[in-house]
Amino acid sequence: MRVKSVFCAVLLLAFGSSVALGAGPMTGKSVKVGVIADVTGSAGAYGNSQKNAYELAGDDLKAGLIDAAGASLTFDVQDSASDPNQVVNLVQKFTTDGSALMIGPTLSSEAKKADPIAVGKNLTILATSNTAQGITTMGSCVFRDSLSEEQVVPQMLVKMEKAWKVKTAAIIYGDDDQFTKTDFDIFSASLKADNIDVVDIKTFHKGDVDFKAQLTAIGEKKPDLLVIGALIEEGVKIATQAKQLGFKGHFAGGNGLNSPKFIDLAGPAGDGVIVGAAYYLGDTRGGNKTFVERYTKKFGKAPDQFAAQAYAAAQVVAAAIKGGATNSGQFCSFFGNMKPLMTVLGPVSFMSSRDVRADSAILEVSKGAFVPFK
Amino acid sequence: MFEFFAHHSKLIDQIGINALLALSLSISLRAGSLALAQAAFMGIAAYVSSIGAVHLGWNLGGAALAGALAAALVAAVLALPIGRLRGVFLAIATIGFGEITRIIAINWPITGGAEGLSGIPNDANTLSIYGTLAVVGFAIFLFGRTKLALAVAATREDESAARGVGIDVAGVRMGTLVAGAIVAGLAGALYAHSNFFITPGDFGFGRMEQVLVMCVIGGVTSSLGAVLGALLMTVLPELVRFLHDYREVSSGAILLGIILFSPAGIAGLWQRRT
Amino acid sequence: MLVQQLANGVFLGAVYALFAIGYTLIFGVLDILNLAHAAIFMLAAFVALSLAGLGVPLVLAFALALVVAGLLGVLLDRVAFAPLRRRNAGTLVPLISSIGAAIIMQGVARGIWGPDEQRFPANALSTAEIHIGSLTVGALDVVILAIALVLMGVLSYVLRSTALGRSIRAVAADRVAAALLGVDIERTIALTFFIASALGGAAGILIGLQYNSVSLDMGARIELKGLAIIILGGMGSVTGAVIGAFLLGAVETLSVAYISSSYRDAIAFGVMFLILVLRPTGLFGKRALRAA
Amino acid sequence: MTSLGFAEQLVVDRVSVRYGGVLALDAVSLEVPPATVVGLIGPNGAGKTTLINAVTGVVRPASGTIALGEARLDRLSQHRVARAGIARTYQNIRLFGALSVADNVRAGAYRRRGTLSDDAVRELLTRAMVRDHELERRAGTLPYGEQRRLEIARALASEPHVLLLDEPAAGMNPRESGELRALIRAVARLGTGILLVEHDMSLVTAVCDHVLVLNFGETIAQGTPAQVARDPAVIEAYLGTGAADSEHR
Repeated sequence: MRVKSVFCAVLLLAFGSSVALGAGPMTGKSVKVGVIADVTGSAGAYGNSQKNAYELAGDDLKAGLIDAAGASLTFDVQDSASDPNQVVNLVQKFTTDGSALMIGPTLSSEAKKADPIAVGKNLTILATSNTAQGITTMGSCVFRDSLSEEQVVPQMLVKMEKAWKVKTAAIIYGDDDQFTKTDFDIFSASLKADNIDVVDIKTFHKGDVDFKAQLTAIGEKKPDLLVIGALIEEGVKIATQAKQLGFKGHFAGGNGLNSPKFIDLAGPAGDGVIVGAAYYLGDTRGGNKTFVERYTKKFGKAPDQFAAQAYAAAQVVAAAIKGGATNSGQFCSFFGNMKPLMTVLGPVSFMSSRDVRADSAILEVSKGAFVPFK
Repeated sequence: MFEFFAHHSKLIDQIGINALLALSLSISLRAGSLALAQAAFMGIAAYVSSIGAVHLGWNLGGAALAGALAAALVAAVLALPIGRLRGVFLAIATIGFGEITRIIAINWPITGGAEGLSGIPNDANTLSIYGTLAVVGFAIFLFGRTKLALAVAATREDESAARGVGIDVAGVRMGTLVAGAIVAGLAGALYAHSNFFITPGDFGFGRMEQVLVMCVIGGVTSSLGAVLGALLMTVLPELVRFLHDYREVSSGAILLGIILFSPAGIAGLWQRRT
Repeated sequence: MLVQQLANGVFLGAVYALFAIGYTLIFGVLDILNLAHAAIFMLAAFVALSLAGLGVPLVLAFALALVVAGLLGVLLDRVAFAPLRRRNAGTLVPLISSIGAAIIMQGVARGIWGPDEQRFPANALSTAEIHIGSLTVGALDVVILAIALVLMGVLSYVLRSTALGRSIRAVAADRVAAALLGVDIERTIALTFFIASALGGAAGILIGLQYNSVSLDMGARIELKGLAIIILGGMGSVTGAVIGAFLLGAVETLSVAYISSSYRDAIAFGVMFLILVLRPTGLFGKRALRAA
Repeated sequence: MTSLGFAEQLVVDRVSVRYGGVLALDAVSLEVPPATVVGLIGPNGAGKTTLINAVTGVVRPASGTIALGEARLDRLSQHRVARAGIARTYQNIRLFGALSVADNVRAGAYRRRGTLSDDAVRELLTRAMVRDHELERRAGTLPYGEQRRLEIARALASEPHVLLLDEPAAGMNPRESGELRALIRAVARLGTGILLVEHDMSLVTAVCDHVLVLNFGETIAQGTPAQVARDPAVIEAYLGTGAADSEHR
């Protein structure tokens, strides 16, 4: 009997609290944005940057650095623990608790499970880190401020080819992760379009630390360029180990490597790596200088691209409120018609496909910093 | 009540699917085989049912049955080489099988690889999930009254003595593996059909670990326990959400606390008190 | 290229071996799979990293972190395993309590060190390379291989030739009989946990140094491979674990080089599966520790 | 219950068993006719357990045949031998410890059609002289002597043609041993053939119709208990230096 009552109590606790939260309708100029981020679990490093960015955005709203026209704008950041089930539960929470907008989730694979639920409930979505194909096509109010690799990689390759006369390339990428697999697809298509001969393709799995077997095999083929389709954890080790094994070619990577962390972790081995990205830490537009300073002060480290894209989302949301949007439908139409807005990512607007129109940053790691690649 | 349901229907569905998974594992644990391939069986069925639904237009019922059948076939083939393995050796071999399955799913074009398979009709609802759970639960209840259930229990207790009374131990072990695979397969098909999208990562070792925890927390061989274990472990992360930064630590502590307080799981607690 | 790839396999194997011997030692003595081993592995690397960050010399930081890892192992046993042992809870239940303990440790580590991957101070490590013909190896790799081999040697000496080793083997063989012979069971188990966890911690630190990376999930990603290794070798066999580790290192590198990097892990697990099917108790079986 | 005339005869004909290079059983023959108790004795390592293992399908004979009536057993797997009608008890008790007393008996009846009623279970317990009839008690919690008798009840539940008893008196006190004697005779009287492996010579002498003596895997003597007891080869084997120690693998 005691067990039964414990169970009832457990259930009440589980559901009771959120039901109570979900009851209140919106009043006046008060906007709550539901944010889903993988603060813990395997994608914790990215979700944490996002969470930090919204915390800072909260401070900056109070400090008047972000202008939401005096409305009370809150970001309800919830951790989905890198578990798709929790992501789905959170979307359902945000469709029923009066959230005017949903931001997130962190990973594209989570978005593909979560977004249709929000779309079904007419909740507008702003994704900040989903770069896979087929995200914004899930619904007519699904937007993203994350630049897709397709928008960056071709120009980057053209620049590299001009600078170095690249003839041959090899690709190493993670084949069990949506992000890195997408990197591979885009890079191989662009290389083909540029008539660069792909001499070897090797794969790795998320979490690998030793890439010497792949790199030894690639080294035999002596490609001019090694394309790294990886996130920083693996990307750093690939660059380091390739140099250790005496690889003499150039390195190129996508969005995944664009983090100050890459430089911290790679040290001198990172030098010379070219990264096609959506954010440049040294950018001075859109309050980025202040953002970088305040972020670094608050969290003891510089913001990465995940943080910047999240912070830019906060700027976009504030602009929308300033433009009169307080509910999901108004956010959707505001985003659709938004004039280029200056953010930490530079000027941002949305195309008719609801993908972002923004500057790409082609960066080179040089003497321990990201600098624009000439 | 209606509002409660509307706000938490996804969580309620997840509980049902997880309950099926925990039940499926408890079926093979009943025969004493620590075969940890549930996540792989789930994945096989999820892909078969989804590919059938996406490319061939199968409806949920047909897709789920085809998925469960595919999982059962794979289980029957798997049962042959692992027949001599016991205990942790069996556990690791089946975990290895799960990893191999996942890697094949990553590399096989028809699954969409790491980029996942999208466009799966979202036609599994709470009714179909709990209906399946009820049918499976009733089937297990009926089975429990047959002589075969005794053969399964005897196999768990002492294989040699079980052979000595005429029980086909290899057959029992294969049978429970296949039956478990069918149930895991149904769960996999329902999972796919209630999530729009699947990737191989949904069916990896992490999932297997979750199912094992649910089953042991519930009480290993008790059906009711397995269902309660699934309920508890699915609700727990949402339950401690208010703890924010301490959520992970407290989830671990609660799990540890339960298992130390009642090593026989929730079912053991039940039996002790009543 | 084959020589280079074999060298790659050896260095990879050395690291696997260090992780696996602690794992297999606990299994050999207690018949339980300790899934929190990977968490201690990770925690030790972070502790060493923090100490090095405070300016403690690397050698000293390494030694201190080993002690911390060992003590964590003892604490783990007291909290998560000892209560179950007293109640004869079998082998499956401790597996779950170790999962619970691992989640707690993971959360604590996240709280202390944050979610990001970290590295040792830049000047702490040598990046020198050694060239032998066409073969390139890092000096650090060689040092790590040497440390790994020394630690394995010390362990096998302790097990074979000391009073503690005899106690451990006696408890592994038959706990009741060992108690009758006057072996202090709980003390022996505590020491086993200390040694196994310190070894796991050593593996964490060395991997952290070798790949210059310490992260929250560094344990999770080696856990399954560690399991594969101790099974290959025959659970409870320290020699078997070492051989299994080098075998896995070789299978992985060679399958990347000559078959397919995409199927590397499938091939590795396939080899393990086949060995188990052919030899259901692994290459060396459990008796190896007991007879060692 | 099995009645006289329906039981089949067990015939072991020149069976040899090898373990690696060692000849553990060398062309041993024996017969267990219905309603007969055959004793199998010999020093440790003589091959008694090997013979039981060969009959029950645990090991495969290198040569020779084993048959129950018309049916060959020597190519069957263990559970098929059991289904053919060979039941056994074990030297070290092997009950289904976590299952109830009733379930242990019911499991014994696995080869028969249907399941046993509670009454049928009680009747078997009574026949096997199990005192405690608490059907739902966990078998593993019974006292030692009760466990031995429950094991016999489980074996009887299958209505076997032949019952193999592997040292059933081990660990029993004289009173229990006396009851066991009566039990064995009673079972045999109803038609079941019994092969009894036993060290307790008084029990063997009291219940066996025929005794076979093994040493080093060979039959060294057979006949009535009285004949065997006088046989010089048997006396030599038991008192001499021949006690090997490689039995029970």
